[in-house]
Amino acid sequence: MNVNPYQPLLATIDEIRLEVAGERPIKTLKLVLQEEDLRKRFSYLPGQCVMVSLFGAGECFFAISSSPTQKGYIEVSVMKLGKVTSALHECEPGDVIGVRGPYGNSFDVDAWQGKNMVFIGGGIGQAPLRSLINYIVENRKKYGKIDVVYGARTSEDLCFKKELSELEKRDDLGVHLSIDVEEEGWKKFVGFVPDNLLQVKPSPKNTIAVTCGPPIMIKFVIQNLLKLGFTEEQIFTTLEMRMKCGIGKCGRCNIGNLFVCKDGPVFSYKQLKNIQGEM
Amino acid sequence: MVNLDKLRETVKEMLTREDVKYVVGYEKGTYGFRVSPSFAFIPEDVDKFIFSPLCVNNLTIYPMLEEKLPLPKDEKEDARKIGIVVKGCDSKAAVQIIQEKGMKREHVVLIGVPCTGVVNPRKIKARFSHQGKNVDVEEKNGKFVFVIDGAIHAIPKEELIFDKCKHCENPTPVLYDVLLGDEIHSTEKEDYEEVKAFEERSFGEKWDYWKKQFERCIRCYACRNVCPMCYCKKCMVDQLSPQWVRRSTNLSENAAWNIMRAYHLAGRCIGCGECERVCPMGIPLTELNKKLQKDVKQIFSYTAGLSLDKKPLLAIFSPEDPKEFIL
Amino acid sequence: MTEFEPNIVAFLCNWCSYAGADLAGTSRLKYPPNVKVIRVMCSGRVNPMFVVNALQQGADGVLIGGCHPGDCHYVQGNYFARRRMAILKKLLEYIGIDSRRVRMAWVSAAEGNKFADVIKTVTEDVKQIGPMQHFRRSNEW
Amino acid sequence: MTTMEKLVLPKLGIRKLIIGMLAEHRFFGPVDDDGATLFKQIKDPAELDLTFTNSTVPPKALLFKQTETLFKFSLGRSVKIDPVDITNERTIIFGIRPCDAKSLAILDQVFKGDYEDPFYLTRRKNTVLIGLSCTQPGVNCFCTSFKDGPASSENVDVLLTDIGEKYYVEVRSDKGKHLIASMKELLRSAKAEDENNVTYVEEKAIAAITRNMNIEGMVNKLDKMFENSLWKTIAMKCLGCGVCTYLCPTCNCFDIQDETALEKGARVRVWDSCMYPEYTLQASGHNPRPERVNRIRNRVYHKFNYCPKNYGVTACVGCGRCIDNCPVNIDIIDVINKAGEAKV
Repeated sequence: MNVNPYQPLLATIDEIRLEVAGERPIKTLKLVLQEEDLRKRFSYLPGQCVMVSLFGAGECFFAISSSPTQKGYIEVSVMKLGKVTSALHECEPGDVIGVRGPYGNSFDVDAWQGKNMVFIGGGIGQAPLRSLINYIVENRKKYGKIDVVYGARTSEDLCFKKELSELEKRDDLGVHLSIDVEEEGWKKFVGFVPDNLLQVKPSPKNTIAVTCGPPIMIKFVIQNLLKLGFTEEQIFTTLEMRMKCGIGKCGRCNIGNLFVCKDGPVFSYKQLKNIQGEM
Repeated sequence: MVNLDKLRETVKEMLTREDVKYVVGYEKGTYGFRVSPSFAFIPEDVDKFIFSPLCVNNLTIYPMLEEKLPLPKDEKEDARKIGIVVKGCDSKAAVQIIQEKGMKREHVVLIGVPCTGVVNPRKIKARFSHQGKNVDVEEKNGKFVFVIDGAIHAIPKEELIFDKCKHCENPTPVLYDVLLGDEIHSTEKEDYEEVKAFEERSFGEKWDYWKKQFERCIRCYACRNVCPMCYCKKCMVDQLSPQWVRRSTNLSENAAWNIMRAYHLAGRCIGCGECERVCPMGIPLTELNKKLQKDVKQIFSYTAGLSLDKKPLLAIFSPEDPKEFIL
Repeated sequence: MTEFEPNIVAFLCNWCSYAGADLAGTSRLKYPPNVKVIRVMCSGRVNPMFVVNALQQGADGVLIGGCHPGDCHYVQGNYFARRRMAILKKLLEYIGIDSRRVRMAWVSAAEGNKFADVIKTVTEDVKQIGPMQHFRRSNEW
Repeated sequence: MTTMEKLVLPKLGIRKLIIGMLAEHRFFGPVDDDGATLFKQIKDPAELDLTFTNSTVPPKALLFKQTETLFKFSLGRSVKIDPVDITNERTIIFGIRPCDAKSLAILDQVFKGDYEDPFYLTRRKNTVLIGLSCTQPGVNCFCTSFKDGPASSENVDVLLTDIGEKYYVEVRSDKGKHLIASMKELLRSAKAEDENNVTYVEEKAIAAITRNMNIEGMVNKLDKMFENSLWKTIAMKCLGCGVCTYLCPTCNCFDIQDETALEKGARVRVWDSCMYPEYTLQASGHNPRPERVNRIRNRVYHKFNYCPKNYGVTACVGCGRCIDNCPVNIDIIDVINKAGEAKV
């Protein structure tokens, strides 16, 4: 009975990459658990999350943005917004933080084998999708056609720029980036992500759509997916709520009777459609 | 105390005006001597309205509680007025909020009720602790009269009256759009006897008393949420960066909370007594408020909630302010 | 038994009292080392919450230094501060805290000596009153 | 767990019984604290006030503390966590009412599960509940609406019922049996006459409960009325303070915050309330429940719809504290009965 689920494991920030500068900076932190055997035994699936704690500031629930195929470390992408994320942005490599998890369910990567995949991300919402995309790209043969639809406010706000440009070079998947407002030198789609989705027009046959981003974007993306003929079982999303315990005890992350930290964060639209609650 | 038909008729007529959104008054409670705020949108809702010595709530909190959410582009905010039934003390809260520009005078329509004292809920609950069925209380020649299971009870006002009403200086609302009933003039003067007596005690005795009270506080913030003057967008205890008051409940944080709550009402509290009424632990919060009320009146000859055009206490200063404590 | 050394937190306004403290330092004036200075742009900036929070975090006494009436760089900051602190002291007295723990002083940029005297007086008074245990944070968890 | 033994304890013996228990247990009982009744640790039986209706703050506060240190840490370059040793001193909660005892059974389900909460569960394991039947139910008590009663003993280890000059003692669990074993000499086996007295006292108490909440089919009804205007009507009155949740024996929501003092600190768990806007406010400024109507509806649904779906039990025990203490008389019985009658 002395296991204290609120007590994190110590981890060192091995490397910090600045993904996005400017007003809404995003940094990816590479975290390495200090204890050797824990590092080996820490296994997770794309879509699962961890509670990252910066002692003295607090804790945040982040989706693991690295793919499980990358062993020995996990990465989380942090947008500077509140008290803890701002403190995390002040950290330097070598600082010690706390990690506990993995929490929540994950993308059903096994059941989706053989299906076409379309990922629709918005802003920092690309973080959980990156874990999924990299995992699927590692096992490319097991999956059908792949489309990555990702957009942000400005070209600077696009996260994981290096990786996306590498994906663009590949011929076995389509990458469709977009920015909200016209920018000089930007030749790709200009407009909101849901409109970009309509323009990409992925076929719903044997396809799974996964979307993650601000609540308002998810709402319109789902609408457009339904317009394109996707059924509610084919649409998945990961949701974000204010989190404190991460293990379904503190009561605040509920949508209806489902807890996002325990029964989510990955939900099918079928689940969300007939759950009454505020997102 | 006030003619019910006149009250209901006035409110119904007010609801027919297109510039009034709703009127908030009192209705019978769900048990015992309880009374509950009541919102009338259409004339039929007004039949529930009552006014009796049990109506202790200060309803001027409600305009301040309205959440103003961002509206979709085409929708315009419904800025119609809110009608509020106000007693003498309640009206002073409205005056003070308007004086501080917390709300605009034209945003509220005040239905003034001359008040001859309300019942202290704790006292009447203590005497009739198992009174389940709802009871109406009236005031007849100096007594609170009510019927329980056929037995008539007529209890002298002094035994059940709210402490704030004993020396009430403004039984008639200081600000109103319509007055139900004729004015009542009071020659009462608040003498702050208990405050002066408490001030004589030694520092040690005073701290022992307040230490015990602060330790009992469970920080539910009902005292803040019921107070019409507590309408800050982000209360200091909810701020996280920097976090002034920690959320843990111990003597240090509870003391900081109670001190700052009382301080932020200096020259603003109009003594409606709601904070003490709603405190589940029965902490004597009005004692702190009355202390500051007394000092502010004595030192700065300032009384809250009496005039619309006066400036708030801490928004002004005067060269003659006390300076002997400054080195 | 080592003698009680009080912890004094001083909010000094940048234009006058902080400069006065500076002058006291440059003129090598002797004054008790118990004071910890926090520079604020004006005594009017000092929120009573700062004072209560300082007392919570281990200060035994709090000094608010400001410009003499009329000298304030922002014209009225010190007047507001004077009224605020007068009320705070009354409230603290009522709950049993000796109000000599919370002091105000007008110290102009040229009054190095006065600053040293003020610190001496405040430190002596607080040393005489004793440590501030009333609502200090234990930080023991 | 059926009743194992039926005994009686003369009222004179209660003092000795408690002194016996005080020897090896931390003993908590109802104490009058300046007008509010609280469960406090006592050193002498005389401190107890057994004439109380129910405590202001529920005994839940003894197991699920309002402020709890989860662990301590030292800051700086080499961060170190030192865990808190979770005390497992043997404890007795004496005088707990049947409704509060049931609330602990409900809280067990939340704190158990795939992640066990060591703080609550360790204390729960080491606590013996000695219940005291209600002979004078409060004005707003409605435990009978949940097929429970002022003298139901399922969730206590030992139940005492005041039947005049004796206490009728029902032992309901091994913990209770073990505790009573060492004080057998004070007790005598119950006679038929005592049994009649107990039934009489119980029936009198049940009859005294006038308030009734009709929760028949409430889970499905609530499913159909999420957008009903009833919630808006109630929310207009609500002040959004935390009284109803802080005093509710089945509320388990909490906040976790870090408290630091320069180079050391601790992570602390504190009670929280779903009625506060900051409860779900996100750093981005988005708040899924921005208005009081969202929050009060969520509180009602949590207790009468979500908990039944998640844990199979309604998270309300009919203690009436939220009714007694609501500043604006929002009455949960009235709310649920109106929800039952609402046309959908």
